[in-house]
Amino acid sequence: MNSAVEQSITILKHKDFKSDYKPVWCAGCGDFGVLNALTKAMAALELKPENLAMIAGIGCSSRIPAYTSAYGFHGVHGRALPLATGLTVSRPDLTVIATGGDGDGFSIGGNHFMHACRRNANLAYLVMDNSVYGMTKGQASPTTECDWTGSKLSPQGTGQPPLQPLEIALAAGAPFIARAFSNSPNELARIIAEAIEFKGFAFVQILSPCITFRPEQLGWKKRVHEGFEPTDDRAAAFAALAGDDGFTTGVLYRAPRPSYQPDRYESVDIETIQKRFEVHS
Amino acid sequence: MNSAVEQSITILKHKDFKSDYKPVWCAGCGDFGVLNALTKAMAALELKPENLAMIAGIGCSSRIPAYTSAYGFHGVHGRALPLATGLTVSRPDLTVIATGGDGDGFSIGGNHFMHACRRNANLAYLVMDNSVYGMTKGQASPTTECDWTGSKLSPQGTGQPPLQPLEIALAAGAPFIARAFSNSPNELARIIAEAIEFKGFAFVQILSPCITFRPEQLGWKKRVHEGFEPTDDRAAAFAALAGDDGFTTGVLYRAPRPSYQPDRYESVDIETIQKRFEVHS
Amino acid sequence: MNDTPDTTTDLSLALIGSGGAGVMTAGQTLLDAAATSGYYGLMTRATGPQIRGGEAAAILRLSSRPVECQDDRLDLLLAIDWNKAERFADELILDGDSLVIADPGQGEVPAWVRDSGAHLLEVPFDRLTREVRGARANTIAVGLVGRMIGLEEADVDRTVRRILENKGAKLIDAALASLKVGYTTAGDLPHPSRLGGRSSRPEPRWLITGNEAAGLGAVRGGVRFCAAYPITPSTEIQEWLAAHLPELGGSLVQAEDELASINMCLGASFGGAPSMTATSGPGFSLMVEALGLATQAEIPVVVVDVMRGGPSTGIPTRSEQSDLNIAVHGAHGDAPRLVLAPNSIGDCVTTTQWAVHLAEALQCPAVVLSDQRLGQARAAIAPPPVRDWQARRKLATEVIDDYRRFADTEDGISPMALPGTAGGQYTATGLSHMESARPSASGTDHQRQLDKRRHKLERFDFGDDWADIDGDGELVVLTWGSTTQPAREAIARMRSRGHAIRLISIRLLSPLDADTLTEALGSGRRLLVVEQSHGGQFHRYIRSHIELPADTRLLARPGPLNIGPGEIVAAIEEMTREEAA
Amino acid sequence: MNDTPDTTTDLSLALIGSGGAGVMTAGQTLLDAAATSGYYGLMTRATGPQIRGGEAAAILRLSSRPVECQDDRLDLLLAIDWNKAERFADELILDGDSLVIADPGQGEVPAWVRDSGAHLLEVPFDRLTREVRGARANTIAVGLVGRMIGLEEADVDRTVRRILENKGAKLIDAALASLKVGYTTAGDLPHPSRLGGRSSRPEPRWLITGNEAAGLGAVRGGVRFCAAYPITPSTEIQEWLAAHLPELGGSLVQAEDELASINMCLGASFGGAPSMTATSGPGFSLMVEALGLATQAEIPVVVVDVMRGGPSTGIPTRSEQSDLNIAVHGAHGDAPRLVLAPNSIGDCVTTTQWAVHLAEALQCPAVVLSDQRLGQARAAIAPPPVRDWQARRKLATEVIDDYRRFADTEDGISPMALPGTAGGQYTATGLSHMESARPSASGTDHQRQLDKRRHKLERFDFGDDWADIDGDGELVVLTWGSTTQPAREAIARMRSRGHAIRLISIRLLSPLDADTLTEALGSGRRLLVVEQSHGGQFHRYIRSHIELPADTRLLARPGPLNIGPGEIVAAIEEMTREEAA
Ligand SMILES: Cc1ncc(C[n+]2csc(CCOP(=O)(O)OP(=O)(O)O)c2C)c(N)n1
Ligand SMILES: Cc1ncc(C[n+]2csc(CCOP(=O)(O)OP(=O)(O)O)c2C)c(N)n1
Ligand code: SF4
Ligand code: SF4
Ligand SMILES: [Mg+2]
Ligand SMILES: [Mg+2]
Repeated sequence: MNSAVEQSITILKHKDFKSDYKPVWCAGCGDFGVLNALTKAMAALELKPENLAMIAGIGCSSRIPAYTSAYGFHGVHGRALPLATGLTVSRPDLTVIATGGDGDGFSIGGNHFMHACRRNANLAYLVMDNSVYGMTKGQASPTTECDWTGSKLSPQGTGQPPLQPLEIALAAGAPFIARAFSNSPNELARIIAEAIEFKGFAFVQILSPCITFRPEQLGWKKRVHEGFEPTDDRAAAFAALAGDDGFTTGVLYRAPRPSYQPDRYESVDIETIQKRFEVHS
Repeated sequence: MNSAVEQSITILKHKDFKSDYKPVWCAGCGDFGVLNALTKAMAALELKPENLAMIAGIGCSSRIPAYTSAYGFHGVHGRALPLATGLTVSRPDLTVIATGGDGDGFSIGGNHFMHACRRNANLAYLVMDNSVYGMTKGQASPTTECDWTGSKLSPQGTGQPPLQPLEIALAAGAPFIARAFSNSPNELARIIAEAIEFKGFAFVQILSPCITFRPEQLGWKKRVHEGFEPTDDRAAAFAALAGDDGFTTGVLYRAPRPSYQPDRYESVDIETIQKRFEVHS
Repeated sequence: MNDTPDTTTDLSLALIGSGGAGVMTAGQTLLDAAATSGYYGLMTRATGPQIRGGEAAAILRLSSRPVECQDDRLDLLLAIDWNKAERFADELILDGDSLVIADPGQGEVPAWVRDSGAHLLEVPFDRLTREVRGARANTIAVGLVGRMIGLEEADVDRTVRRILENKGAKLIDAALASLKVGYTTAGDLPHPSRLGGRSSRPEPRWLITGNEAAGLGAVRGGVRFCAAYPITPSTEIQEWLAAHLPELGGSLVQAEDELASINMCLGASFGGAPSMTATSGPGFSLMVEALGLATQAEIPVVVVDVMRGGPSTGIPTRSEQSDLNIAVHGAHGDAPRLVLAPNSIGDCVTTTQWAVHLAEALQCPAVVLSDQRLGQARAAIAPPPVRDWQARRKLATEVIDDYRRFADTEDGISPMALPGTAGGQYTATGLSHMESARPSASGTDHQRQLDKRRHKLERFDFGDDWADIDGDGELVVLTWGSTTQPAREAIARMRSRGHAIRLISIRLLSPLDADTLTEALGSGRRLLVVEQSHGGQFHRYIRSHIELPADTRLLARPGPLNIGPGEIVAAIEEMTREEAA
Repeated sequence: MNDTPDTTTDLSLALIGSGGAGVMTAGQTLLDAAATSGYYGLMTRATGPQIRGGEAAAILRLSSRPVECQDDRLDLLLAIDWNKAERFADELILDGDSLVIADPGQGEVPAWVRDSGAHLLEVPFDRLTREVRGARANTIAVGLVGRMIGLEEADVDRTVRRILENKGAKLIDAALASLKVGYTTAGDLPHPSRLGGRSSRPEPRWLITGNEAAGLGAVRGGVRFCAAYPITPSTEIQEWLAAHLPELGGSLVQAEDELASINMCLGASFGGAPSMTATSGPGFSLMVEALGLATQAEIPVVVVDVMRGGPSTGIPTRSEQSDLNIAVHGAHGDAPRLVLAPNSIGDCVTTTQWAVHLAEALQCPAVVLSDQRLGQARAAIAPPPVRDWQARRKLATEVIDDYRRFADTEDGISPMALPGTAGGQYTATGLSHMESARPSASGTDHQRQLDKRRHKLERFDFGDDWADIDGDGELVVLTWGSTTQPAREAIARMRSRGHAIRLISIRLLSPLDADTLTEALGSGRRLLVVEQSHGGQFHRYIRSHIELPADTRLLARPGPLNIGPGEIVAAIEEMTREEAA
């Protein structure tokens, strides 16, 4: 545990990173814990709200940008990562954090997730995973258990094994992969801070219960346990996931490589470029 | 090697599975080898062309359906798998084969690939991987080496590690995963036949050189080597991939599980259903 | 206002309260009880921004005649509490004839209520609730209102029993006791107006939402495959189909996104299964590429777009008619398609069924433009008419020599071979192609297939269902979709005042038959176009096809508030006033 | 036809041959050499369906005056071989005045050539090639044609040297020797017409394709970020930007698909970087959801759609003007946006630059409708005019109290705070919102922001560039985009025959200023609308905004063959004939 971060969390005012909007979330929603931990991490890192950009798609969880005092972009469903990529690539001076839910990130947004892992642009991606589509009133998401019959859209269950976000991230080449729990505030704040500080694409799956459509997730509290030890060996990380019950928290994998930044070099002016079209006669 | 299949390949007429359209492909394109092996496999399996459906997206490779004598659907870019899924689910009597390229399947179609692996509908998915967008004249695809500077769209190389389709398939839950080479006709035909026979989602990455935009891929012939031994242990498969050079062929993983088939049971007529709206007064 | 109960054939009321107060359940119970008693009715919902448990309003209209839109004002407003109730001020219109019932213990009456001149009655719900073990304020309210408006107590009791059927005797007993408290309390109050006028032998009646109706229309038409991705306010169609398709031998797949859902439908339809998906604006935007493919490859498919406020994420829970542009024009290239719109909750059955029939008959995509106003409202209606529109695709069933999938036939419709048919093999394609389906970049082939696809739409006989036309007169009100019912009601009011007005509500928006529409408009008439969009999309669209009367007015405004009959009456009055002047 | 060379100011020719014959290189060399000699010119490409190496045609027009469309017929056709040449029969029009050059050893002359009455000259390319070590038939053809049409040998030699600059001396020597063979052979042949009439002091001239021009226009306007996904025929814009953006301190990202590319642009633009993407129909279809977001969240972005044959995959390598509908209407909800169209290759610079300027000034998306005809043609043109349109976004730069991102200002444009500006923090959103950017489902807020977004487009002064208007007369030809040049030429021909005709080519398609357009059309005039679409999209669109003259005709047909001047002349003649009758 990074004790410097831990310490500062208690010293700096994380309230300054919250906006005065009242969240639309249900009382007891796990996302409140994420908002708290996130603002704590921001405070701990001594960031300035105006240099922070929170980018999200659509979903209950994706409402989080407006609840912070940072710049925010609440885009369309599933496209948080392309928005964040365009922003971080063209404004490397900013701290860019993409957020959203399991539906937004792994269902409609799954392709961007896979390619963002490979691309390794400098941004943190925090997914509030509640194994359900909260916003649309409770359908199965990619991480929903195959036999969950709580949705009218899949009354017999999905019949499909839940997606393993950490395995996908690892297979797709993400250099920083972690899991945390919305109700473990200190660990969560620490991991978020680490993800933000990481230079490159840092993915955190945050287990964040949906009290309304998955009330049984209150039981996650008992099932979650710390356990991942950061490694930079992909094979070891795959092996760690082989024995994983889905509730192990911590940083699974951390293997820094240069982050993606397409070339830029202000070398010529437009007149010079235009000259190339001229006919030499 | 399945010697029964091997044998029949030489006996039955695979020409009957070809149409009389002249492929638009460049002379020497790897896809000719795929077409040959595919039609051989169809013959070997004693399929009827009218019970076969070949579904593709857009790309040089995606032109393959019309070159067979099967039913075909040449859809839009990246959507072969949803088309194939809708078809196989509603017409389980057919043999459904989805095909396409690395751009079609892993770039624009990447989300469907990931979810098709999970969903495990009964279909074979054959990707002709040439690490390039052939059809649009040679841009980098997700499987292109990060330092390939042959495209004007990424003149300094992509700077991104190539996507690992087999790892992704494994992480996403595909029950049948293989790799083959367009220029190893017998092994390719055998693996395709196995994929078609497999009940569920069977993915085959077929290395298929693009002679025009990646002429150096002629060298693949020397690099390709058999090597995968089918396993049903995911950890073992991940481990096998850890040491893989990208040119190992064979069936990597094979772990049958019931394929996806949403419920259907003709039990009531519409009148009965309508009655449920009636007001009992 | 006097204390002797009037009898009215039409009553509007609303129940409001904060999250958990159960006003929606109460509203639905009243609607169902009224239906049981032989009335028609409609209930719409309004909620605040909270995901769950925010302030809520159930708005009801009950009547002895069919009603499918809310009135402009309320006869009765019952507030279980006043928490954030001012959010509904624009929607719940009170006046001196309105009655307001509230618990004096719930704080001050909001300004908009107080200033309306409505008569206020105080009922201590909170105290009453504490008097009976297990009682709930919302059920007391049902009893109270039920009695006040003159529903039979037996009907109300019966309805509550049915709703709670599987919840156990304890709950049912508590509910019945709560109702009784309501009845008793009502006895002591003035009853300004009571419902009456229902026929003694009530006609058969359905309780249904527009979204359920669209689902039913789909399976009536023959839909047996659906792939769907949830989105408000269309999810209930998907859910209804998920429950009912398997019973009919069909199936539903929950897709990873809308790109997948529409393409799954195309795959299933290629295989012969009549297929449909339901979505709303953002999802529809993602489907337009595949709809172009369906046009080019001539694959039948139906998309129900339950419209909501736009653009972009807009106002997901409220209605608008602003997806007409994309429904008609949303595809690159020349890609004509069918666009239809139901004009009432019951018509969601009919129009969706017709859309399935037409898409299959014409081998092309059909878009059904429903909206939140129709889709999420629940109504007691007369059962929709039985129509024999079925999915009957022209198939190539025998083994054929030289099969040409896109043969240029007289009617433009080419027999389609389904996989499994020997000799019919072809490759469906989004590329321009020859009659044989072989890809072609030739101008002749391209033009021929474009002509063929236009012809099949133009030469088809759509019959009289292209519009609902009603009445005659020097003024025509032209509208479509969910604004039809308020227009109908506005016209009825004007007619009762002696004005002759014709209503034209277009059901088949594309292809638009310019001649038939021009004829229906007649000559020398004046025109009022009514639509719920900011840009006047419908008006522009009509104008792009026909010459409009010189005196044409446009009543167009966006959501989220629905256009009501009074607003249309005002627009008509303005036109008639000007004429008089 | 006679043997003494005529001098003409305008010459059309085509080179054809099968894959590998190098006709494209030969054509480009001739174009470049002609440009070096001081002529204007244009080269378009036509190929068969093979991915690579199929039959090919390079079609050229060279002139002493600016030309930006091909003529209706060819003066000269040179066939290196006849392999599948009949595929070009519809495109390469010959007549009794045409000259055809072919190798007698390459088999029979195709029927369409034989029957045209063209004069045939036999040149044994194959044999000639074998006479010089390393010679290539296509280079011999360049020499031959160059000499025949009267280009200076020195200019041709110089051009070939420049093209082969980095290929080594051996290749250059062989090429020069090949040219010489061509010159010599030409000396023995009759020269029916030679180019002449260029001014002695040639004006500056650019060699550029429409796609390069769009790239240049983008960076001129200030674009510094591009995210792209390859698609024919737009990829060259992306490639040009990939090469040049980094030089200007910008960057380009190759995205995983078009959903990503357009959203990456929005992300970058949110951060302040003027952003653009280029695509074609199928990719554009995938972008409409994000374009709706750009409208609602007021994020500037430019999309260049290089149109190709549709619908669906259609004819990827050929031109059409059939994406107008989706460009204007492709988004759910009321989502007005800018739509612009360049009307010549040079204008691709100007219009794209303007689009960037307008998108940034108006904080909204702009669509530029180029097409394959403009995008992939290479021309020798006069340098496009220098315009000072820059990306100048109205920013909120100081720390502000109570910052309202969507403040309802007089001109509808609200100062935008960029990340990094303290006190400007807000959350951009696709939801309906208040001035503060706070989400809102209130009717007042919704209407207010819809009004504001309409106003900013309506109140902006777009100046005179909304259209190119030329000449006057009782007849007006109304068109847009790439059909403008043939229309211009058709009108010139008719004018030379004494007809007075006005040309109106609309550059700013949306918002369409009905009053200004109506005024430009004048009253009492007759109208010919010209467009390359099957459905007459442009005609309908115009009609949805203004009242068209009673006598309005439509010349609308799809691709892949481009509408030529002769076709427009015929349509004008028909109208004038009818008038006379
Ligand atoms: C294109 C599109 N499709 C569908 C929707 C409807 N929609 C809104 S949020 C959501 C799912 C949200 O689930 P998740 O991302 O897990 O967020 P949660 O609400 O659970 O936090 C869906 C399907 C939409 N807004 N846009
Ligand atoms: C929506 C959309 N975007 C882009 C394209 C252009 N396009 C056609 S094929 C292709 C890539 C093909 O690459 P791959 O799938 O690897 O096939 P290959 O040609 O290499 O066999 C692209 C980008 C398109 N047709 N549609
Ligand atoms: S529905 Fe679930 S995820 Fe959404 S706010 Fe409520 S508890 Fe949270
Ligand atoms: S471009 Fe490459 S992939 Fe396409 S046909 Fe030619 S060799 Fe094959
Ligand atoms: Mg979720
Ligand atoms: Mg490829």
